[in-house]
Amino acid sequence: MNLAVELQGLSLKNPIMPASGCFGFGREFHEFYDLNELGAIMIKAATGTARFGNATPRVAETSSGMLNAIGLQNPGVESIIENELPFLQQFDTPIIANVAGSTEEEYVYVANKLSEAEGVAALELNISCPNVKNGGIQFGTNPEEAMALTEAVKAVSRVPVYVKLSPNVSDIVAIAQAVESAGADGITMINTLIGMQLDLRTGEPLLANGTGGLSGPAIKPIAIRMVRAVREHVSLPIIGMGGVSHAEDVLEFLLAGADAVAVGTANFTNPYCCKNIIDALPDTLDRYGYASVKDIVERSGRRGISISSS
Amino acid sequence: MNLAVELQGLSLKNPIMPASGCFGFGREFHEFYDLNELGAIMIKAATGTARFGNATPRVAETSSGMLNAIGLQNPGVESIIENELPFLQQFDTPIIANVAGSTEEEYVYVANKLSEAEGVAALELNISCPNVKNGGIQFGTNPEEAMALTEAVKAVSRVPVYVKLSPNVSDIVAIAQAVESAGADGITMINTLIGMQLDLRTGEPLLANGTGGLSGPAIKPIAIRMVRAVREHVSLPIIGMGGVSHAEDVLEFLLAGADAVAVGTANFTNPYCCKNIIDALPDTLDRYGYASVKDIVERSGRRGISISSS
Amino acid sequence: MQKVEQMTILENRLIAKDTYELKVTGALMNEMRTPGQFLHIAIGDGWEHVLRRPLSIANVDHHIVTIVYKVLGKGTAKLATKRQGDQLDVLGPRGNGFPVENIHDCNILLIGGGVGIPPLHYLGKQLLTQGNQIFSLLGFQTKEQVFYEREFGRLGEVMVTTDDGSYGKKGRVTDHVAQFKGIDLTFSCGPKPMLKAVSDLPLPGYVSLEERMGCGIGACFACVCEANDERGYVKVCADGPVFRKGEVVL
Amino acid sequence: MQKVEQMTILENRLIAKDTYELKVTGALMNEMRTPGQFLHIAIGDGWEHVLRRPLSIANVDHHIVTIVYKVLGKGTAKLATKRQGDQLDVLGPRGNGFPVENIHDCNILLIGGGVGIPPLHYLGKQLLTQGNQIFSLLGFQTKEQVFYEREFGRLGEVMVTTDDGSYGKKGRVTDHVAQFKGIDLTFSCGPKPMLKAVSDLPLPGYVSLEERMGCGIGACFACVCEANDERGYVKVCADGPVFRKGEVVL
Ligand SMILES: Cc1cc2nc3c(=O)[nH]c(=O)nc-3n(C[C@H](O)[C@H](O)[C@H](O)COP(=O)(O)OP(=O)(O)OC[C@H]3O[C@@H](n4cnc5c(N)ncnc54)[C@H](O)[C@@H]3O)c2cc1C
Ligand SMILES: Cc1cc2nc3c(=O)[nH]c(=O)nc-3n(C[C@H](O)[C@H](O)[C@H](O)COP(=O)(O)OP(=O)(O)OC[C@H]3O[C@@H](n4cnc5c(N)ncnc54)[C@H](O)[C@@H]3O)c2cc1C
Ligand SMILES: Cc1cc2nc3c(=O)[nH]c(=O)nc-3n(C[C@H](O)[C@H](O)[C@H](O)COP(=O)(O)O)c2cc1C
Ligand SMILES: Cc1cc2nc3c(=O)[nH]c(=O)nc-3n(C[C@H](O)[C@H](O)[C@H](O)COP(=O)(O)O)c2cc1C
Ligand code: FES
Ligand code: FES
Repeated sequence: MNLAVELQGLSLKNPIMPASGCFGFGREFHEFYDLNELGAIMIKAATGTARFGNATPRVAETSSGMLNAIGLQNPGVESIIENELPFLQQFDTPIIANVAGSTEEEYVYVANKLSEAEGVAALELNISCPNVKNGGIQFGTNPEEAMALTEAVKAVSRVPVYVKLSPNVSDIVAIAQAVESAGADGITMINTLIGMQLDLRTGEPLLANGTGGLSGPAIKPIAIRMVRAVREHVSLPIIGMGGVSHAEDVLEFLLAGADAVAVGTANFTNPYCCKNIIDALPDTLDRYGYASVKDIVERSGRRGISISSS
Repeated sequence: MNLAVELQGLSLKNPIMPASGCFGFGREFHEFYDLNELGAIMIKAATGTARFGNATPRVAETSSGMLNAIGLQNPGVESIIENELPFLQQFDTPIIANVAGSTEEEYVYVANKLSEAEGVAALELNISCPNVKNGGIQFGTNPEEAMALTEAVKAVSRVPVYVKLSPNVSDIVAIAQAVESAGADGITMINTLIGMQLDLRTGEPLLANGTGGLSGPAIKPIAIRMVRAVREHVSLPIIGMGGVSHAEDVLEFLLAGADAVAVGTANFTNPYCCKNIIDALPDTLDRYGYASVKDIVERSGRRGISISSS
Repeated sequence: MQKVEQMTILENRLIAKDTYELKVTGALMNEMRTPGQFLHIAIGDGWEHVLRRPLSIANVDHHIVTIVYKVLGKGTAKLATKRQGDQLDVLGPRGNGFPVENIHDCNILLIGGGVGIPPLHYLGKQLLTQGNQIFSLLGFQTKEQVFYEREFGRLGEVMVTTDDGSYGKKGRVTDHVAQFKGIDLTFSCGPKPMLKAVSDLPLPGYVSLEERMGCGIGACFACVCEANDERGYVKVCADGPVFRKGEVVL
Repeated sequence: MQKVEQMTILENRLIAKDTYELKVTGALMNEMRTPGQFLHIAIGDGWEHVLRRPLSIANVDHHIVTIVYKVLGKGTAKLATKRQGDQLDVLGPRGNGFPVENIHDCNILLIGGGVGIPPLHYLGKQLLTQGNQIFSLLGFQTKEQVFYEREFGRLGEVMVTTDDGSYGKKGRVTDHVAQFKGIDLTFSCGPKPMLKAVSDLPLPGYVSLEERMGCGIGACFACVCEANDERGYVKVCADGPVFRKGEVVL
């Protein structure tokens, strides 16, 4: 079965990719399977300089989900380009590089650097990290700021820019429309919902950071609702995510209006998750009467999305 | 162990009550246990006239949660007062009456009627139902509208008015502060998050209404985070809810800043849930070193909440 | 007082494609006597499945209740993994079942489609003991899904249909209903379109509805159905699942 | 290539208050030879538990791996319900274990607290076969929680402490460590305050850390710990859990 999808500036052999922050820079998962199997790889967020991130504990389990407050730990954009990207460049799998920062200047700096790096096929502008005070979420909850930042990054990027939206807003469609009008090439959604778990023995939050980002199957219904709402108003390609753990979930996101799908938390439960989903996809689509991934996208009656003909 | 709590205008023998819409008007659950055991009962939403609600299917299951789109089906406030309240009046359990509507006039009408009814100890102003076009959610996502509606209802109500907040907002603290400044006597939170599930065979939403409200253990981390955030800025009593299914969850909500706790979805999984939680509460509090419910509230270091001395 | 109880699984075996026959026993057995009622079953421990599954009583015999279920989604798939000796959290029996007491000496036609068939089996057994003559018309999608033909055969004459003609008569049950003559009363359970077609027949009878449920006890308004009388609506879990023909809008 | 495999449970029995000894076997056994490594175990089917649980190898013998775990939260409570014959989804063994190869003819002190004790057992067994002399200092909260005293007794001299004095010496392990003379090397595993106290002793050695984990394989940065060298930080799951004393900030 033909699983290929063409997004704005991205040719994917299948619509499945690990989500940013849940797959590091690929090395560890390559010990489980061949990264050539993936449609793409979304790498961990990069900032201008190295960040140590939050104190531990950084993760907690919730019902059908988890909280994380890693805090954008990363060795900084230059170290990533020098030490991490070369490993990934050996694969025939496009890299989508997650860009974070505290200020517009930092975002622009990181975007500029990453968009020049070999193998980076697109940027993912992370304006939705809930786990650091100045982690960009202010850009993700205000349409004007989202628009301004997207424009600034578009101005320097040599590759398509996808903007990653936060679900912690009253009106996600307004943010999506803002980044569309600012020239974004696509949208990725959703980032995590802000949550908290208390340690019953101390009465204090279990995560050192206090709050954390909620991910996993628990949030899938929220993600599906938001993808569907954005799809009704925006014609950009959407990479959907939030709670995907089975091939059926991928189909649900595609039907909701996504063009490709990312898998986050489920990589922790089962390190083979992306591979298993890719392997199961043909049978799953066939069972529901679809001839290809493109067939779903076409038949789900979405507004004219710009599918490049390359 | 002393489980009693005193909220603004509400004397509860214990802090546990079924959440609105998950317990009807009590009749069915009285076939499982004695309703006198409950701290209070939050009854199904009342509107000015009878409503049939949404088409079916109205519920769907999600990972550790469910979606519902009942659509405020109810026989109308007068019929509720005449046919449903008399049954509940026989119990020594305060009734908290959920007030809904499409317009300010309807809210005021319903609030006025219900606040006069025997046994109704407080109103719960539902400005957060996500399942009907004009179900009041517009009042719940805009601080000014929330304030105006609360003031109007306060002006006619003979009993304390608790306002039920929606989690589908960028800034729930702003709404909480708005209703506090409008004279609300307390806050109940959270209502459901907007979600969607697709029927993979049709590609269409499984619920006839399209979207539905997500509830159950899946949303507990979001509820805890929001209760904590509101508690830090608002001194009104809070009745917390969202995913409570065990006595430990009750402790978590109390530690987060709630003064009492409501149980919704878990009544469906286990109809004895509220009773089981009440029975387990003394041992659970004891295990974590608390001498009473009041002890938790006092020791969790919250800002001066107005605890009536009655 | 209503009860939720742990019942013990005696057997859980595949009897047709994706279709299992489950036998359980326990204290709750004393309540089980009305055909058409359902058990509201909690699946899995933990809270992964927050909603119970309504499954009909297919038989009651010597303190053993039988359920026949089809694996459709996650809950029934999980149920299919249960083994002998496992416990099952059962609420019930719930709902208003088929009215059987006053039916004697009638020619009865049972019309069932797919997973609507199980409750008709227990119904037929009871009607037979009251001196009625039982005819059964059972519809399946395809040959591999056929079940309980022999069990219904013990009650009287049986006709099986399959949508694709791979077994029995080809077509839907409603295509073949005219072949049964002299019927006094029909009882049907199955998908809504089937119930609607049956309702259009000029024969008195009862239909049993399916609707997604929240509480299963009448408290949440998830399972309502429009009624043709002054009530305006009825709840499938508490007022039904069995209704007189014409009582509800199909 | 790394592997995740279904292993078969041979035994899962209570050996002390809230403490279970679990024996499993399977193909993954061929990989298990380094003490201090952990297995990253998925609990429950469905996705109620999205995170795996790290549990140390407490023994490897005749193609059977032993784990000793304490029921603390929902995951270990669920694990305690598993029965003989059930399958367990195991990722591992993971992490850098204790360096044992080049240690011979030393006086070794194993210092363990609570659930930090199990990995020291497998470590002690290996060190013993290499001609070292083993002393064990094991701390528990209270008498009912004491486990593996006999197993460590087979390796050498054992001292047990309990916080409340209900068994063995009263107090914490660090209160009694001075009684062991002529020690060349310490290996310790337990709560952070204990590890910190042990690190302050003027003896070389290794500590094994616990940290909440996401992936367990080094990809998510959940389990980092500040390092005292130019790396700045290390990952407990991949660079540890075992570190040289002084290598990390406790
Ligand atoms: C009164 C009544 C009696 C029934 N008796 C039987 C029976 O004897 N044998 C049998 O195989 N099936 C029966 N059904 C249908 C059965 O309840 C569903 O097939 C089953 O709940 C599907 O669960 P799942 O976990 O496989 O599906 P999922 O899709 O995982 O279920 C998700 C949710 O939807 C509900 N749901 C899904 N499909 C249906 C449906 N068709 N009807 C009602 N709820 C549904 C589930 O109960 C659950 O709450 C009956 C339904 C009702 C209402
Ligand atoms: C390298 C390593 C080896 C370990 N070896 C053992 C052992 O041999 N025996 C044993 O009893 N325990 C051991 N532990 C601790 C064990 O992992 C936790 O007690 C267990 O994960 C708690 O799970 P739960 O489901 O009971 O608790 P929950 O509170 O339900 O767990 C929620 C989440 O927090 C994590 N978590 C909770 N407590 C801890 C903890 N103390 N350390 C790490 N993660 C935690 C869980 O893994 C899970 O992800 C080890 C921990 C690590 C890091
Ligand atoms: C441990 C962890 C780390 C994450 N780090 C990042 C990150 O660095 N950048 C980012 O944009 N999203 C990050 N995310 C969010 C995920 O990419 C994804 O949007 C979210 O987890 C929802 O998908 P899921 O439910 O499949 O996990 C992280 C999520 C987790 C669980
Ligand atoms: C079936 C159903 C019906 C509900 N109806 C109402 C309602 O009428 N009024 C209201 O304020 N909240 C209603 N709610 C929301 C609950 O009262 C509660 O706020 C929410 O479900 C979160 O709690 P839970 O996770 O314990 O269910 C309803 C929830 C469910 C599941
Ligand atoms: S399922 Fe709740 S009223 Fe029928
Ligand atoms: S747990 Fe993911 S890096 Fe250690």
